[in-house]
Amino acid sequence: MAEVVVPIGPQHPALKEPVNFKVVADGEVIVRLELDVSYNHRGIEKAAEARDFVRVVPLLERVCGICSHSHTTVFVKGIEEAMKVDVPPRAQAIRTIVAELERMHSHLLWLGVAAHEIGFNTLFMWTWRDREAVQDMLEEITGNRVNYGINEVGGVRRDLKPAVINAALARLPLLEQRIATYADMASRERTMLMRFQGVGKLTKQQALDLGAVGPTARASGVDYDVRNDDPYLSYPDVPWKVVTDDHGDVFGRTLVRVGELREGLGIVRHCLENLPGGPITTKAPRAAPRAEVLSRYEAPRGELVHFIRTNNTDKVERLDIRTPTLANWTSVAVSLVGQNLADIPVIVAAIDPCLSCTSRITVVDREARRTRTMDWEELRAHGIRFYREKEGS
Amino acid sequence: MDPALLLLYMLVFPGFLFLLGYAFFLQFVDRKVSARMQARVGPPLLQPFADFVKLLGKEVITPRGVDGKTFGAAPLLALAAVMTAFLYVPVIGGSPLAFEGDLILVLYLLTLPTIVLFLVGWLSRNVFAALGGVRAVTQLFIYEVPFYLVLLGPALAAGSWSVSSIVEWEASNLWFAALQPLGFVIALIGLQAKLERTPFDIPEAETEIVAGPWTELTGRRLALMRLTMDVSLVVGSALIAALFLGGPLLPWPVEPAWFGAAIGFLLFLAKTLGILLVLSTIKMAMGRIRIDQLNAFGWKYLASAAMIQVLAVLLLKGWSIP
Amino acid sequence: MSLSQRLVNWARLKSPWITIFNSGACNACDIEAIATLTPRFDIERFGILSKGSPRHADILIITGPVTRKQALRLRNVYEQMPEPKYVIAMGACGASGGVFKGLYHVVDSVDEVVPVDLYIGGCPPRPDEIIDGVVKCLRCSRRTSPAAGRSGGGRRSVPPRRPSQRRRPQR
Amino acid sequence: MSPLAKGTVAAAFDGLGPVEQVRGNRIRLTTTPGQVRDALTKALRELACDHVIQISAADNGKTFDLIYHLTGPHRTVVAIAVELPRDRPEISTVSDLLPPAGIYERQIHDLLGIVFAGHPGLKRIILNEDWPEGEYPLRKDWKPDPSKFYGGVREGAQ
Repeated sequence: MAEVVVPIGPQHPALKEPVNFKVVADGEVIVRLELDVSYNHRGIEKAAEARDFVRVVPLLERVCGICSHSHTTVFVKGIEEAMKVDVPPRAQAIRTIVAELERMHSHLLWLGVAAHEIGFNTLFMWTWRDREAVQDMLEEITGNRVNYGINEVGGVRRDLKPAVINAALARLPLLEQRIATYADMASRERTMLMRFQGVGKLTKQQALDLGAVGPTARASGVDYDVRNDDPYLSYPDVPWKVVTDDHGDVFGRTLVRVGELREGLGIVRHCLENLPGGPITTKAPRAAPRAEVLSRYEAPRGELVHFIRTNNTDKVERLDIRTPTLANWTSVAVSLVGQNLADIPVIVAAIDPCLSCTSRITVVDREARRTRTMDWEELRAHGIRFYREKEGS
Repeated sequence: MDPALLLLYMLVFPGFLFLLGYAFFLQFVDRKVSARMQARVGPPLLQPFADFVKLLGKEVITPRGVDGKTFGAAPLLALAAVMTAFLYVPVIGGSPLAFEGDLILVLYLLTLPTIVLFLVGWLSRNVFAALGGVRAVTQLFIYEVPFYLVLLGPALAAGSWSVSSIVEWEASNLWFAALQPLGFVIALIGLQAKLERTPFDIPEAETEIVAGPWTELTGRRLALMRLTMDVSLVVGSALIAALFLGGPLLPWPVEPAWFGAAIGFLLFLAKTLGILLVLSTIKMAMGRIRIDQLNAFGWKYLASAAMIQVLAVLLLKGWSIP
Repeated sequence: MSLSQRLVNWARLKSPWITIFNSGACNACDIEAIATLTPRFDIERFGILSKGSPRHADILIITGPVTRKQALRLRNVYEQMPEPKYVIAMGACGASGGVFKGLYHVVDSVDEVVPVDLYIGGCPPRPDEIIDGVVKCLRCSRRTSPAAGRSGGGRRSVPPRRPSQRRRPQR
Repeated sequence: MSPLAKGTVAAAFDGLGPVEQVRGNRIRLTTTPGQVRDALTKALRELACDHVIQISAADNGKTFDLIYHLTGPHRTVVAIAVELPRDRPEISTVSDLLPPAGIYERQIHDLLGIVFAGHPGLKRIILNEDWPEGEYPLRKDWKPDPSKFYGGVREGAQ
C-alpha cells in the first residue's frame, strides 16, 4: 500500500485529549510522525501573573484535572519557600496523603485506559470500578472527587476527622487485594503481554538522552524520583522505595505504575495511622519577598517543575510550568518511528500523556542523539532499518 | 411442501421475521452478558430494537465525491446475502429448501459481509475507513482457510454436503463436537473472527482507526450494517450448532411430529445461546491483537490444526468404509 | 402524532449515542464523563453508548472552554454529525469559560462556536449530574424533535445566546 | 553518588562567571550568552549532569532571563543563568547537546520571542495558526489588541 498520511486526532477515541499526529505510514509501519499538541493552551501563565496568591491557587488547580493537587502543591511549596514560612507537620501529612491518593487514582485510571487502548475492556471497567474507592476517600478528605482545593499558602484548608481516617483505613485492605490481582493480571494475561512487550522500547541511555521522566524513565532503569532526590512534604520520614524496572517497554511501564500503586497505598496507610497533631495552617504574610524558586514535585506522570519568581508584591512576577508529559514527548516520538500503526495508542498511552498540562509542542522526526531534520529518503531508510533492528533483536 | 406453507416457512416462522427478532435478542443477550461480566448492569431488553429504529430515523450523509447509490446498496446486499443463508440452516428439523451442497452456499453467503465492509471502507474516501477495509480483508484471508477446512470435517464424515442431512447423520450417532473436538474449537475461533469480535476486531479497532470501515456510515446504512452483523451472528452460531452439536433433531423419534419439532426448536435455541455465551466470554476475556500477530497465529496454529483435523477425518473415514 | 412518529421518538429517547469532544479542557470533565461508562454509574443501562466517530453520535458532549486552536476543529466535528443532533456544554468552562474566562488563548464560551442545547453546571460535574443532563437533554428533544429523517433548520429548543442563523451543514 | 560541593562546581566553571550556593542542593552560575554552550558542555561532561529539568525564561521588564536547570545522579540542581538584551534577544541553540531542549526552546520562542540561532525547526507550535506574527503574549508589555483577530471562529463565518 502506498504511503498513507493518517491524521490521528485531535478528535480521536484513543486519545482522552486533543493531540494531533500526522503519521506517515508505509502499510502498517510508521515512517514519519509530526505531532502537534497545545490544543489545550489557555494562557494560564499569563493569567497567573494577574492574580494574587489566594486567587491563583484555584486557577492552578485546573491546569490539569487528573494531577490538580500536584500543580497546587508544587506552587504553594514554592511560595512558602520564598516566604520562608514553615508549614505545620499535620498539614504536610495531609498534603502527602492527598498526593499519594491522587497518584493511586491516576495510575488506576491509566491502567484502565491502557487496557482500553488494546480493546481489553474488562480490565478497563474493573480498574475504574476500584478507582471509585479511591475517589470516595478523596471526596471524604477534601470534599470533591476531582479538583480538590485542599491547598492554600501556609497549610491546608480542611482537617481530617477521626471518622474520615477510619473510613479511609477500612477501604485500604480491599484496594490492596485488588491491586494484587491487577499486578498479576497485567503480567500474565496473554493478549496484554503480546501487545505490551517489546513495544516502544527505550534503553536506559536513550531515556536519559531524551529527557524522559517519571514511570517512562523508571521503566528503563533510570532511578530519578523527585520524592527521593529533592525530598519535600513528609516523604523523608515515611518508609517507601523508588520503583524501577529494566524492561524499558510499555510492559515495564505497566509494572512500574503497579509498583507505585502499592508504594502509594503503603504511604497513605502510614500517614493515616500516625498523623501528627497540631494546627493545619499558619498565618502566611500577604506578599512574598523578591525571590526566585525552582519548585520540583513528582507528579503521577513524572517530574513537574514550577519556576516561580516573586517581587515583593502579592502576585507572581513570572510562573513557568514545565509538565512531565512535555518532557516525555521527545522519547515517545522517537520510539514511535518504526513501530506499527496499531501501536500508536499503546505507546502514547504508555507515557500517560496529560495534554491539559502539556499545552506545548513539538515536531519530531529526529534521530536519537542529535536533533537534525532528515530528508524524506533518509527517513524511510531510518524507519525500515529501525524496524529491521527490532525484528533482528 | 406446498408453496403456501413454504412461503410461511420462509417469511414468518423460521424465516425472516423470526431471524430478525432472534438477531435482536442475541445482540441483547451478548451485550447483557458482557456487561454483567464487567460488573455492569447492561442494556434493557428492547435496546437493540430501539438502536435500529433510531438509526433509521437519522439523517443519511454521503460524503462529497462518494457514489451514493453504491454506498447505499452495499449494506442491503450484505443483509440479503446473510438472510438467505439462514434458510438452509435447519431450525425445526431439516430445512425444506435443503439441496446437496447447501453447506458451501451458506459458507459463501457468510463471507459476503466482510467483502462488503471492505467495499464500504474503500468507497468512503476516508483514511480510517480505507485502512479498516484493508485490515478486514487481510483478516478474512487469515481465518477463512482454517474455518472452511474445519467445516469440511462433518461433511466428509457424514458423506454429504447438505447441512440438513449432516444433522440427520448426527441424530443417529455421536455429535461431531465429540467426534472432532479440535474442529469444534477452531470453528468457534473462526466464527469469532468472522464476526470481528474482540480478539479479532482489528478492522473496527475503535481506539486506533476510529471505527474502521464503519466510520462514514450514518443513518439507515449503519442500521442495516449493524443488523447484518447481528444476523450473521445468528446464522454462524446456528450453522455451528447444526454441524457440531446435532442441530434441532432428537436422537430418539418422538411420536407426535409437532411435539418433536417443538423440542427440536428448543434444542436449537439452547445450543445457539450456548455458543453465544462462549463467544461472549472469549470477547470479554481478551484484548485485541495486532494484525501481524494474528497473521502469525492464524497460519502457524489455526491452519495446521485444521489440516490435522481433516487428515484425521479422512483416515478414520478410509478405515470405516467396509 | 402518527404511530411511526411516536415510535421514532421512543427510539430516540431510548438510545442516545454520545461522543465526547475535549475543546481545550483541564480534562477533569473528561475523566468524569468517562467515569459514567464504568460500573458504578454505567450509562449503558439507559442505552447510552459512547461512540468514537461523530457520524454515529446523536449528542455531542463538549468539555472545557474552547481554545482558539480548537474552535475550528469543534466547528468541523459539529458539522459532521447527522441530524437530529444535540449539543451539551459541560462544566463551568462550557457555560462561560469558567476559571479560564478572558485568557488570551480562549474563546469565552462554547455557544459562540456551536449552538448549545444544554449546559451542565459544576467544575467538574459529578457523573450522576452528567447522566441527569443527558436525560434532560432527551426530554427537551422530545418536545421539538422533527419528523423522522427531515432535518429541521431553526428548531432549536434552547436558542443559542447569540441568535446565529444556523446554515444546514453542506453535504 | 554524593551531592556536588560548591567548590567542585566553581572549579569546573572557572572563568565563566560567579558561582553561588542558593540552597542545600541548588548551585547557580551566572554567565554571558556567548559562553552558554561551553558552560553546558562542561556541566554535561565534568559535572555528570545528564538530565535537563527545565529551561525557564522570564521577562523582567528590562531584559530577558534564561535559566538552564540541570541535574544528574548527584541529585544537585545546577542552574546556568543568562541575560538577553530586550531589543535583540538572540542566543545559540543547545538542542544538539540536549535533545529535549529542542522542545523548550520552541516553546520559549513562541511565547516570548527569543530567537535560538541554529535551531533545526523553529516553527510556530503553541499558538494557533492565525495568531498574528510578531506578537508574543508572555512579554510584560503585550496587551491583546481588540482590532486584531487572534484565532478561533471568525465573527462572520458563524
